Amino acid sequence: MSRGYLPILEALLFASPDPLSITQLQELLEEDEEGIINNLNCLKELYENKGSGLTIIEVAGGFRMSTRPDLHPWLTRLARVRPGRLSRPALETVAIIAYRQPVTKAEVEAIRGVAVDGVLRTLIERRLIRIVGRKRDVGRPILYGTSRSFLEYFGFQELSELPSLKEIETLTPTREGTAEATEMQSENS
Amino acid sequence: MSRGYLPILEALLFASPDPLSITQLQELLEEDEEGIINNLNCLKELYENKGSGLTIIEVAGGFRMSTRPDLHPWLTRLARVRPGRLSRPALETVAIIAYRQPVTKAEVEAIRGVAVDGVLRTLIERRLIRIVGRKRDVGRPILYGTSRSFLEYFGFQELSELPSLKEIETLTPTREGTAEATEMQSENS
Amino acid sequence: MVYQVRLPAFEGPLDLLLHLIRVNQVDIYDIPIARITDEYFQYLRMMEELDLEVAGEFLVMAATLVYVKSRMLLPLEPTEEEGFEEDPRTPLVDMLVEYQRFRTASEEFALHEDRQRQYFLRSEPVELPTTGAPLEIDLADLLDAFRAVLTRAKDRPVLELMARPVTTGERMVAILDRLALEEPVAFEALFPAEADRALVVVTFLGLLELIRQGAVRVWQTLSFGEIVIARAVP
Repeated sequence: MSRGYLPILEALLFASPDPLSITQLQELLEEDEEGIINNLNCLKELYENKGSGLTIIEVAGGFRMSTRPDLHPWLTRLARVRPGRLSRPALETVAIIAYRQPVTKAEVEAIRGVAVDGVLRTLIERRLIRIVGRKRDVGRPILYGTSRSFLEYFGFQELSELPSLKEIETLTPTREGTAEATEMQSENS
Repeated sequence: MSRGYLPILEALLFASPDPLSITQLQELLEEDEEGIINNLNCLKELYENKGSGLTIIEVAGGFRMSTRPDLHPWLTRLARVRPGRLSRPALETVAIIAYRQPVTKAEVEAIRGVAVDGVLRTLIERRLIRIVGRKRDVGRPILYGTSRSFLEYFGFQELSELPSLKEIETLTPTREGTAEATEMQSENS
Repeated sequence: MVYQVRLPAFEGPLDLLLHLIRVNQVDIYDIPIARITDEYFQYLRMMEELDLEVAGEFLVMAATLVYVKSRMLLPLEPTEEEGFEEDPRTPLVDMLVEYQRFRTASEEFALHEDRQRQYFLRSEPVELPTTGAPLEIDLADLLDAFRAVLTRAKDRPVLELMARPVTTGERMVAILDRLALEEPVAFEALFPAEADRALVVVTFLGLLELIRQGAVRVWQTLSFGEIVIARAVP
């Protein structure tokens, strides 16, 4: 078995979104099963001997590259320095509040079709939305609106600068629009 | 500098979805700048010497782990959906936005001489450009600028690293230069 | 034998003009406008014969070329400041040079794109909690989310999602709510900047009604000064 396959195997394991099975690796590397298994073991040993921060693990369906389990505490620190991103439910909720404010929780839930209590709390903690008053209505429900820092994220001075519904239609592409600016070129060319 | 940091650095670069800057790495590893840079170089060398399939690249003001560029024919075999290359109109449009930002659609169209609606949508969808505000002008048109993924996509470090338009002009045929000769050259390169 | 005519596809009039300048090997700063105009029209005719749609931009440029050509037939008049009138070709040349500059830049970008595409990154980010870190939101993500909500909501007919008419009563309540939070409030501040005409009208009617009921006071400190509003002291 030529050593030349090792870097390719390593690169494949790194880049693959899913674990790679022996069969898949055989196809990708044009090698027989024994060769693949040898190479996998070789790579594993290499990582161990060099004290690498990476390792190869076997999971359901195949092999994948992972960080060494004992380094986990360092990796959790990543969350501290990386910019946070909003989850899909949070994005949808803040979008509804931005375009429908002032709005009550019940109104947001009617639009999203699910409960939003947790999401609202997160958005308030992140200072993206704020309580702007109470609705003159049965139970005087709390009205939510977006905050100053919400606008600042997007470089807007005031709410009226948010893209209008009409602009949203023209700015966010439907599937057909995509082909226009992207050449239909396959990866191999 | 203790060698103990190397596996941690390696694991962090592996796990981070975005390039990590020296400042972020300093915070993560509790090391000074010099130590971080030494460790990064050390890791790079180690990969080269071991003929690893991985490499460390510098992009958008940070460092990230990637597969070795010469292995790309093998990686294209992974059934992985990657968006295609940008079309010429998209490339021209993103270039104008990169150099003239913040810029309105009308300003881009004035330079290109054609409408750019579809292209703008695709560039937004691919997150290469973003809305950065509105122009204080009649109709308050939306202003566009490039995103951080723009830097990552084209492999630039920062906006100031873009080739200056003056430099570019010297590449183009001008008064003296014959157009044909220049064209031939670019075709051969 | 079937002949296939292949017209080079031009992205726009500037692209076509640069092509004509190149194949004719002429100086972009001294364009023989009559010749280039003729060839430009030949190209448009060819497009028409092939039943290709000639986009509006090409026709606008055609008109510009004809105008410049006619101006070139007249001698340049001396002017007071600069000696002579500007060369009628100058605006066109400036445009072409500017476009060419960005086109070259885009070619440079394409090389970068190619090189960068040889690097394969991890596609599945490791799941990380993201607390405490500064937030990063792309407006496009927000718009996508809203669009998705709208699409989903359209499938649920019970929901009245699109703007329903706002009533004067609602605006009266809104004004009182606003005054409960801060007062006095400037007249303009009662009208949300994003308000459409209907909302402005209804808000104004609401304000008039509140004044009529004696619920609010409205005053001006100077003539033509700011109009301010506060709740009437009960």
